[in-house]
Amino acid sequence: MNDADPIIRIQNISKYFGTFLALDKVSLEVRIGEKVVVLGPSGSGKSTLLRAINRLETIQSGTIIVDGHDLYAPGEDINRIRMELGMVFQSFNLFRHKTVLENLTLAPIRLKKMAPDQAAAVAMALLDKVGMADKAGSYPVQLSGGQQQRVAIARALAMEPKIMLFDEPTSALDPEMIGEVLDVMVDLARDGMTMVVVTHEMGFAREVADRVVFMDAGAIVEEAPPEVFFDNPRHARTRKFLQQIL
Amino acid sequence: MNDADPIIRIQNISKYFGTFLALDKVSLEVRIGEKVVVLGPSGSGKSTLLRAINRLETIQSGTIIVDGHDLYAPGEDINRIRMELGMVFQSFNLFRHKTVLENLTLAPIRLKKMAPDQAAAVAMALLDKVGMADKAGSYPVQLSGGQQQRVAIARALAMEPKIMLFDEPTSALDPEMIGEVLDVMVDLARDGMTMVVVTHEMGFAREVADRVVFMDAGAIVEEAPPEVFFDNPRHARTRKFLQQIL
Amino acid sequence: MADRDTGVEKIEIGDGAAIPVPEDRGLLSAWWIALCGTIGLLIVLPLVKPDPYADILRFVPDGILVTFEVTIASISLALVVGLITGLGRISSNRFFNLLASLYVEVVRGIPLLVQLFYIYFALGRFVRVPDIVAAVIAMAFCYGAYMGEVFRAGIKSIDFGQTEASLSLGFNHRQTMMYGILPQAWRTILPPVGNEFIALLKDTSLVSILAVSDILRRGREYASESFNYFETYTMIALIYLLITLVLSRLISTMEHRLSHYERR
Amino acid sequence: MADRDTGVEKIEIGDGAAIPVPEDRGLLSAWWIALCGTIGLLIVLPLVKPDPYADILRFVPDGILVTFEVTIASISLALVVGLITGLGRISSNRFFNLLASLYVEVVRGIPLLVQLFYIYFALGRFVRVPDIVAAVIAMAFCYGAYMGEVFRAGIKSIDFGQTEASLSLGFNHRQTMMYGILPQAWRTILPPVGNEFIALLKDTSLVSILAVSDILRRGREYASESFNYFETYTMIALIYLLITLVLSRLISTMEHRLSHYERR
Amino acid sequence: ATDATWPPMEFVNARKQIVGYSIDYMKAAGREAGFRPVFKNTAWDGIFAGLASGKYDAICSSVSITEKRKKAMDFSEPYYTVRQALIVGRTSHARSLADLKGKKVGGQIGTTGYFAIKAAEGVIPKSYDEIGLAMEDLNVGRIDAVVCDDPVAANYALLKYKDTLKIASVIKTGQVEQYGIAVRKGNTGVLDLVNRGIRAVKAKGIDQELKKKWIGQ
Ligand SMILES: Nc1ncnc2c1ncn2[C@@H]1O[C@H](COP(=O)(O)OP(=O)(O)OP(=O)(O)O)[C@@H](O)[C@H]1O
Ligand SMILES: Nc1ncnc2c1ncn2[C@@H]1O[C@H](COP(=O)(O)OP(=O)(O)OP(=O)(O)O)[C@@H](O)[C@H]1O
Ligand SMILES: [Mg+2]
Ligand SMILES: [Mg+2]
Repeated sequence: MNDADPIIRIQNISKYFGTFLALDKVSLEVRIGEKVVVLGPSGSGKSTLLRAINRLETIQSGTIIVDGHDLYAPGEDINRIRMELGMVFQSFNLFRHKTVLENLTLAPIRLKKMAPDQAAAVAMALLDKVGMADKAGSYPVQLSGGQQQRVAIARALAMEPKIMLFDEPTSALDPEMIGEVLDVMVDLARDGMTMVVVTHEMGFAREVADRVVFMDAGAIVEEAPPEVFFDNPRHARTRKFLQQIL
Repeated sequence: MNDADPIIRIQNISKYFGTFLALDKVSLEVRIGEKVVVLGPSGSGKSTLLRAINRLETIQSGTIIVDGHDLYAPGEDINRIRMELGMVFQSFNLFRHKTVLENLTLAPIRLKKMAPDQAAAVAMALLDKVGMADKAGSYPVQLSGGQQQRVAIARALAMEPKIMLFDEPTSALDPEMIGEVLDVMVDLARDGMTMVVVTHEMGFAREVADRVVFMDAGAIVEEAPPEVFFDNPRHARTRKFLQQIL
Repeated sequence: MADRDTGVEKIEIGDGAAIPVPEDRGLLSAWWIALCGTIGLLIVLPLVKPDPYADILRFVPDGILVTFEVTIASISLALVVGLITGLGRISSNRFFNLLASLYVEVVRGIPLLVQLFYIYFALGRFVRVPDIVAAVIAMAFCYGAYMGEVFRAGIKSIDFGQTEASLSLGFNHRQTMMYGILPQAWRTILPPVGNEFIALLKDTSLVSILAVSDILRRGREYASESFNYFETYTMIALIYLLITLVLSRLISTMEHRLSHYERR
Repeated sequence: MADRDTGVEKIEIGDGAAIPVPEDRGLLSAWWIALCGTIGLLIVLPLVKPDPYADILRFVPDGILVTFEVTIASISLALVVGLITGLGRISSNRFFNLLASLYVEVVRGIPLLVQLFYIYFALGRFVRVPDIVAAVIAMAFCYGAYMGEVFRAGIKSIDFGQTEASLSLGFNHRQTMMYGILPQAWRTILPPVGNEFIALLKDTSLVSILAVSDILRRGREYASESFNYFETYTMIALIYLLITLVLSRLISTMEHRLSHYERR
Repeated sequence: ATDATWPPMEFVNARKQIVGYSIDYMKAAGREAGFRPVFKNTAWDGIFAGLASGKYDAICSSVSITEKRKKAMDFSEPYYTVRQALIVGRTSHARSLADLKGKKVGGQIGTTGYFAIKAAEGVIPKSYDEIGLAMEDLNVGRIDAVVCDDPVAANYALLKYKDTLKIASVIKTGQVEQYGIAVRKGNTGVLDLVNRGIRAVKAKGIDQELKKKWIGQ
């Protein structure tokens, strides 16, 4: 597999919530090291698409292949695949009963059988990277939203995933905290991580994205590099969206 | 007692909440038919003063005489005095388990031993006056805030009080409903009712008030007819307040 | 129920039967299955094996009546005691407040069975009452404390503005409670009262120990004579189950009816 | 506890002793008075009137031990049963879900005393277990249903985001429950578990009917020989009261400790 | 008052009537002495407390006359002589309480049978609310023996549980144990009436007929 091979290959997937069609024959490929930003109005299916990639939502038709593993193949261990996919949520979802350090070491110790002090060393290095080393002993409630999100990113990285998925990581934050989280994400992008990011931060999209994907009503309407997408969108729907948002 | 006699005579009253001085030697007289509007910043003691008039708050010193009855004289029946004082609250406080009509008839039937159909007739007339006759059978939750407040005014009037007390009757309302309540209050004022009104509606104060009372930090700072008060306030504190609010 | 302010969602499990609601589908189908199963067994067992099952069914009915009598008398008395206690617990009069709190604390700390024995024998010393009356008094004394907490919570759940509005119209405190607060509190109070009713019905089985001829007593009498312990207790359990299942459903229906004025 | 969505504040009164909290001052002073009064009476009565009060105090202590044994064994077993039931009640597997719901519904519908008799005699038919074991099994069977609802509510009170985060890290469902959800749910669960513990302790008095020599049985034996009914039950009630008062305080302290990670 | 869980002396029959030897005996005594007893089912546990508090005038419930009880209440002339019987499982080799050291033996709470168990050295006593519960426990093997009045023992061991239980022996307690009607201390009015009835019943030999009817002797 060379760098140009897609590490995520989504083909024709559809997802219904009851009778409501949330994803309508969506196909998308993401190559190693690529950064894809997903945009779209509320309810367009962005989160559903992202969550389908690690099977937090099950799809009704189509295939998803991550790093060579078919998510729905019998015999595939979804938990192994999920270890390769780090996920960051809008609401942080840190374990409230664990300290910051424990949040980072829990999965490596339990799932990778890493020795506790090795896990702690890795964790401290990651916390340092996101600027949270001094809060290693704190509990999540003692942190601001921005701090929690940085810890959440570090927690996902502690499992050494090949891909990182972000679902509106900054929308639950007060404006003054958005920057600190975006900085961490930009650093991560520079380090060459494969990233799929749902966000409304257009600045981030312009700066970091290799490709912008625009969704509406459960379908991908337009896919383009950010320069093209923002300055020269092809579809009327895209133009309307950009007008509203900018 | 002629028309110029004070029907409310408040002399030197003080009120503490614990160690906090909420009313500081306040004196105020209100004559029959007079409309007094009480203004002042939040926490200045306006509500406390109003509530002291019907002893919903007990005072620690001073005297309050309403229609010749000393509120704190032994042997005085506070419930009789309260019947002469209609009160309208910011949060309407209609009886949730009674229909609009029942809200109006409950007190007359139980307290004045009025015959139920007579009470209903009186109530319907009042509901008609506040424009709520068609909702006589509804329950409070089925009404908008403005409608509830109009019913609350009618409920107070059903006891045929000599004085009406209003504590910010429109501050809990959406802007489009404020007008309908103020209209009812203006009508009431035209009918010659004695009224003490705490409000932030300057238009109403200008139009209806015979006298404006300005409170700050538990004391009455300035008392004047609205023309003087608004256009030519004497105290610095009053001017500052008017600047902020207008 | 002490008002705890720990910022955590609070779980309290009443000890009545689970009252099925449409939202909890698992429980609802369980309710139906339990009901059908109970009725089915109550019909099939006596048909298949009339001796002893049909015999037992013939033996216990007057016990059901006694159980209901004791339950209804006890809950009525407990409601009165509970109302007074609840008012005492929210009273600003320190003496009444403490008295009510003490009553609640003591009654909750002693097992019902011990209270039953105690009141039965202690009462017997001073006044001469039939045992069924002693049993009712004991049950009401115990449940009154729980009802007191129910009333207290119910009354406190009503916005204070309702009290102020009522007072400002000229109602005194008693009238305010009676016309303004209690009719509304009733609605919040009904579910736990229903719960306590079922719990009390179940707890009346304890009076069988005082030789009051309720369902369980009748069963024990039958069993001690026929030695069909297993069969007898099967039928007794089914009868109780049928009663509580039906009652719990009735209560949930009633609850729905009572809230008519909150519907838009 | 069924999740009712009626928009009304919900009142549920547990049947343990009232657990005093600093916020409820009436109850707190009542707690102190009750405690001091109980200890005082337990000391003064035997001193003033050694026969029978001191005699009674000498007679019952092994009963206290039995009561505690039964309580602790029952609650431990009930916690296990409750956890399984709770997981069943939230399971998406329809069969387990229904089974758990049915268990809860049936157990809650039958009086504990009837269940005790039933399980005691039914068990006796098939296996030969000591009566104290039969009693523990019966208590655990009954309380397991209540515990099941406690666990269910506790688990449901944990934000679903915690589950998703755990799954997305690669934990399977069992691990997610074990490392992520239960340790947090425990905190919400502890108060009602404490409540059930005290309720269970009080309900162990029922096993006295099955001839298990608990506090109450010991008292009844003493009374039936000495005819000092009134005095005996006074002491029994005081002993229970002392135990539940102390326990309820312990639990409220523990509850406070357990929530350390929610403090800023 | 009677604790009607003590067949064949007093129990509730299938028609919910309180019947039995003692009951018929009292009815006969009543006929002879001119009173009509009204029977009230009462738990044994509190039966004496109820008498003391005046809930009823007399106890007719196979009450053995003992010195201790005589201090608390008055007794009529004895109307039946009992012995305490030891019931064991069919296959048991125990012949007396002495053979049951370290074993559990059950009796009804507050009965002379239970007092006998407690008096026996080395035996673990277990007290039941009703004798039937003790018998059931013996039947399923939770306890090793039961001690109770011999007519009751006979009823259980020879009729109800004849396949599983047997009477091992009659326990010698050293004194003659007799049933009497208990009345409140000093209530001589009732006592005289009852005594008159009992004497008449004995004189006419009605007691022998009743024994045949209920106990089969
Ligand atoms: N669990 C669910 N059950 C039913 N409908 C759902 C569920 N989750 C999402 N939906 C619906 O699916 C559609 C797509 O949802 P999704 O969360 O993917 O949108 P989104 O693009 O992420 O929107 P937003 O920007 O608001 O997060 C929406 O209409 C939503 O209401
Ligand atoms: N029940 C109470 N207990 C303690 N302090 C109180 C209480 N009620 C009012 N206060 C305090 O008394 C002061 C005066 O309150 P009051 O409600 O009269 O102010 P106000 O002028 O009506 O203000 P607003 O415009 O906000 O209604 C405030 O500082 C308030 O915090
Ligand atoms: Mg989304
Ligand atoms: Mg105010």
